[in-house]
Amino acid sequence: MSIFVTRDTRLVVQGITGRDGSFHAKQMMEYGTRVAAGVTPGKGGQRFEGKVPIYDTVADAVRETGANTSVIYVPARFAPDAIFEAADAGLKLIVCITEGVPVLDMTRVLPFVREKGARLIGPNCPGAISPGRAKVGIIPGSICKQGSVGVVSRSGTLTYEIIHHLTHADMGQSTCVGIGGDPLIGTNFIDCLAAFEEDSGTRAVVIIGEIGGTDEQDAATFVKEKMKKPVVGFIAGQTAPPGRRMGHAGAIISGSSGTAAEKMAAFEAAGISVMKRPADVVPLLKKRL
Amino acid sequence: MSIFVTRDTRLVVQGITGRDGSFHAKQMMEYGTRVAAGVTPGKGGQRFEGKVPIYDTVADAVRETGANTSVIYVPARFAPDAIFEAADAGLKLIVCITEGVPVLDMTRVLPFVREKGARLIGPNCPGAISPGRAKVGIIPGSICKQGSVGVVSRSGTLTYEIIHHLTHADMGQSTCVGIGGDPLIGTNFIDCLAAFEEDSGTRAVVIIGEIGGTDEQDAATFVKEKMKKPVVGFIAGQTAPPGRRMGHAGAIISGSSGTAAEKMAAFEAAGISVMKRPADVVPLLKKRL
Amino acid sequence: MNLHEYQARHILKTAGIPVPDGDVASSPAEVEAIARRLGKGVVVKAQVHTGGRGKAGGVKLAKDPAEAQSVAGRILGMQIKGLTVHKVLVAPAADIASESYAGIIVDRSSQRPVVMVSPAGGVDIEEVVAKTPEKIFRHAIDPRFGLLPHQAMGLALKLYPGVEQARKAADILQRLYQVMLSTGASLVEINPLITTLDGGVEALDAKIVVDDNELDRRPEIAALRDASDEADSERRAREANLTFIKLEGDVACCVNGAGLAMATMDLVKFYGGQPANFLDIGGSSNPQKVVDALSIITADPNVKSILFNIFGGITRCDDVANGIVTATKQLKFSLPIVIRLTGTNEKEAMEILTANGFNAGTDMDEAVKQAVALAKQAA
Amino acid sequence: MNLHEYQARHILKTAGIPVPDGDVASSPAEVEAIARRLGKGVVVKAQVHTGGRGKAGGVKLAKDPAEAQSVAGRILGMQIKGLTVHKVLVAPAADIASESYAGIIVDRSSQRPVVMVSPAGGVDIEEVVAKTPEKIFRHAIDPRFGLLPHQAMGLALKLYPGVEQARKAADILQRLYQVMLSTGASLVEINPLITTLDGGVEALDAKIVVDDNELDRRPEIAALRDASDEADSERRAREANLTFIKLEGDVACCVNGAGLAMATMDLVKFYGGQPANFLDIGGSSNPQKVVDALSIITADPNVKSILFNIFGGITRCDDVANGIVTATKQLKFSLPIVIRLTGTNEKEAMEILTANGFNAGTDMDEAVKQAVALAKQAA
Repeated sequence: MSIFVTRDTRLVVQGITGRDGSFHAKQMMEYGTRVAAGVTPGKGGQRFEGKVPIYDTVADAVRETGANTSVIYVPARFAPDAIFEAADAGLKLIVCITEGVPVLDMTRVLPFVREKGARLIGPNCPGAISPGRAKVGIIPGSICKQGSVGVVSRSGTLTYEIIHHLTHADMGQSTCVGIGGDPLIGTNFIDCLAAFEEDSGTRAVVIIGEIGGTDEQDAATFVKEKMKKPVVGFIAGQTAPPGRRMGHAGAIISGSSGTAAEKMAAFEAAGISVMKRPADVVPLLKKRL
Repeated sequence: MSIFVTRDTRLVVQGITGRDGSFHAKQMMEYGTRVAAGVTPGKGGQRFEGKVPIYDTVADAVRETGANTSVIYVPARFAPDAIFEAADAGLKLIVCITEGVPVLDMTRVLPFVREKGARLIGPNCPGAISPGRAKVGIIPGSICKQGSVGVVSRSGTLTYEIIHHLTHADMGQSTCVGIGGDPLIGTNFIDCLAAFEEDSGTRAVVIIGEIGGTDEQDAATFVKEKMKKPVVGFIAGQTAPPGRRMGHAGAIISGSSGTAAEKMAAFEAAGISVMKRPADVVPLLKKRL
Repeated sequence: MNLHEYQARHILKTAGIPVPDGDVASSPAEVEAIARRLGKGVVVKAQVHTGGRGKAGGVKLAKDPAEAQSVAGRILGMQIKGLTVHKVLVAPAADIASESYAGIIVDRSSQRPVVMVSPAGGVDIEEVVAKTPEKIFRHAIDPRFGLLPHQAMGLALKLYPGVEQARKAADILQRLYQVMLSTGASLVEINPLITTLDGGVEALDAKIVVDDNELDRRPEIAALRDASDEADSERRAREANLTFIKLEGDVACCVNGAGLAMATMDLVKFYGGQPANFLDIGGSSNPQKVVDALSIITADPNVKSILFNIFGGITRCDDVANGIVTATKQLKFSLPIVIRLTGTNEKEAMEILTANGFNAGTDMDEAVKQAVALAKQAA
Repeated sequence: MNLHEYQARHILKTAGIPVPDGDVASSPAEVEAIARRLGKGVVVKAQVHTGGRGKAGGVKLAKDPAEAQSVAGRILGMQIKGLTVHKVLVAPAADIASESYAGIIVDRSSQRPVVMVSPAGGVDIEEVVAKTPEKIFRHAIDPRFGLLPHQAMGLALKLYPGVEQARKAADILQRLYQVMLSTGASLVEINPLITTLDGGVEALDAKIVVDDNELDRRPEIAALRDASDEADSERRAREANLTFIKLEGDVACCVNGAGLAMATMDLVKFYGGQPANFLDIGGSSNPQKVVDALSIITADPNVKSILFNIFGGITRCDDVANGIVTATKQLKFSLPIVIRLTGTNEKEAMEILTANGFNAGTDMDEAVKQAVALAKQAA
């Protein structure tokens, strides 16, 4: 009925007493997510909002509460170790919201996470939401609606824009996943597409890419070769100049590679319906369903 | 009919143009081992003894000759990288004769070797010989005889002493393996015992241990729980003082642990017949066969 | 962040990589002094963050100190691709026997640092990749184990068949990886890596691109930033923690989120306009950010209309509205503003804007169309 | 190789670990000067490579420089477990709030460096392991990733519930691992790791054992060896590249290979004798090694007979035979020698020995029995 984030999600919030962590922990609780524990070293024994127990370490939190998922809101300089810690504690899903993690740190974090058999979403991502079930991250619950469209994106607010169109057209979502805008991320398009293809609650998928790298091209190949469900796509950055980093660390056209044009062509060739503008998502999806 | 080293062994000798490497390469060739290639950076294209092609890298040697096993005779400061290189080149058996490899280097080498799916024997070991088939390392072929006794040892010349007794009593060997005297080694007693237990050519096993660590105790547990074949054992170092490194880096009694007495007791308790002196190997084995 | 050649050279040298002698100067007199100290023919190289210096006349040989001085007089102050040359590197003219390439980048697909070497050095490596890919040799470094000696040697032997030079190159590659780690670089590059007539292997030119995310924890690297080499607007944006890139159009875009900012630019183009910039005001909703953003945008004389596109999530729409009100009072510009706001605290934002005489909508397409039309009217 | 406390302290301090002030001295006058500089009560600690210094009277408090001088006069030159005290460490008497233990060893079973911490510090850690194992906390470091911050913090929180002190201890643990890597140590230990009355966390005593195999590539560490702290025979053996350990018996053993050397000692005991030493002449067969070995053995007045036990593999028996002949001519001792040789070039060896008036056999048991009997005759 959804991917990654489900009714069984039992969440530990790393950095729960920080500015962002506390704000979003509350939002997630209000949305109905089971926030089992928080972690802030030195605040072990306290409770967040009088309810959620806080621990000094993720290992303590997992042992005491049986949490299975972590979401990370700690500052960038602590984020790599927060991911290491979550994986070390045996959590199988780790969502890192934090922006600004050095890419060389990620070259060490990613193999560690994989060896531990965990899935990392992010860093520098808005997280995931399965509307009506649970949300892990910062995607506003109010713009979503339960349904059967899967959404996967490298972006944050652009994703909200597209979800917004879907919800207004009464096309609810099974799960929306923001995989993050960094060049090195734990979960890529293909991981999500494969999960959506498997998920009985998903009937169609929206993929939102941008300039930089070749993940969209790889995703197109996957769609062509492995997917039966209809896919609609968008690429941001048609007007981006080459060689400049467009906000996201990963959004940079290197030489002639990574352009929006080549990605849109790859989508078209793979049978993905390509939006010209975000608003196109609704008519294109209707055509494919 | 033998373990690790067989008629199918196709050997690459790392450091074939060095003093030790060239001497033992000749010995191995004379014994009938298929020495497929040698490696010495900068001597690629030459031939050893006019026969064996030399390559600059192990990868070249493997690609060109299909070698499946490596033996390492390079100086200690190059030995860790030689092991890395052999594992990187896809060799599945790596025998490191070199003595004096720092133990911290081994903490990095060992996981690398395992990830590559390779087996390392040593370092600081005499290698292995399957009499009548092939020898990889430095155990003198002349003292061995083909037969059905498996020998595994942490020592060098002490092993020769015991093989010598066996051969004189007409008790030939399936394979003799010297696993090395260092505290961190690639292949331990249990690996060899398990292989001997599986090997149809081995009827009984001789295990030669020494003071330091708890490998002998672990081996005893393995013999008790997993082995059907008879095992005869020896422990060197009954008269060794605690806290002193007896030649081998691994042969040191720490506090009250790692003594010969506790190891001999563990052997006895596991049903391993314990020799009082090397010469006892023959009568004890006869009793068990 | 790009380092200058002279900065990268210094880092490589400190890391034990052989680099020819040389020094940086910002006046012809300094250049003359350096050339005299070097005591032979020199090369004078413009230090600017752009390729194609040679073609632009920014790299010149000089046979003696006097010529070096006069050459420097022509290079210093010249414009290369819109950037003014403030500094030059003065180095001995090298006795080059061969030119190779050696670089390490963080590769997205393998998710590892990848070493690339090529015997075809001294030219644009992307061209080599495109035209003669068989001349490129790669190794993806496993960061858990580092660049192992035999791996470096395997690559080095692709450059130099002779084992002595290969050993030197292998050593350079290992040190280059250490430079990458110690500077927090996403790219380190030696191009050309030369052999000298007496058999040495040296880094003749060096490039280091530092991951911006590393700068917080590496103040010594951050201190190498050359602000004179940045467009003024981009420097101000960076200092205000905004992500801003100037473009050539006339519709200024002020958006929260990088993806939405790009999509907004694209939609401007879609409706027949030209975006004047990329601008991401980020996730937090400090009204001051809006003031800074408008101040930077309105300094661009090309701008004819201003478009706000805000999808409130973490960003609160009312904060943005307050920022707009404050900024327009402070800055006193007369450009038309089109505002699109939706999401968190949308209602409060609309009230603030209406009370202050602004119109605002909730539809992105409508807002973009309007901003494009306004820019066209003004042109 | 063991480092002295004062050497280990210096290394820790250089690595950024807080270590109390203090200095090393080899005369009471120096001690007085250091105590005066420190300006308060001091502790004077004998620098010898053995445990139990305190019980032996090698660690003393002094309330002022004069007392420090007089205390040092008693400690310097004293014998602790057979070792003469040549140096003392003078450090301020610490204001100790608590004592913990922190150490890292290379662990054989996990094949990794294992960090061990215990709130029960200041005592022999092996005793804590044996008696109150629940007070020991361990973490096996994955050397591919290092000691990660949260792992260090997890251990530190076992020592100090307060997060401030835990952060300091975690930092110390991470630096301690760096010390292990940079010195090539097989053991690094802080015992006690103290908290001070003002909340600091400091290394009061430090121990570093360097892996002998690291010394070749770390000359700066090898230079820290204190030869005055070695038995003379063992120093000579080390310089001659022999592995020699002096024991209390009277049958000297000269063997090739460590395992066979131990088995030979054991067999001496088995036949009722007592081995005088462990001696491995190693794999190569340089006759000079035999000369050096005999020279060291015969310097021990306890020795009553000499037993050679050689199994020729790489070692050639004829080389050993030549060594024996040369040595007995050079050294002119009158101790009986029993020789057992077999393996590579056994026949040639027998000929050499016979020609020079020696008897030799090929059976280990026979040789050992004979050597034991000869020692008993001489006693």
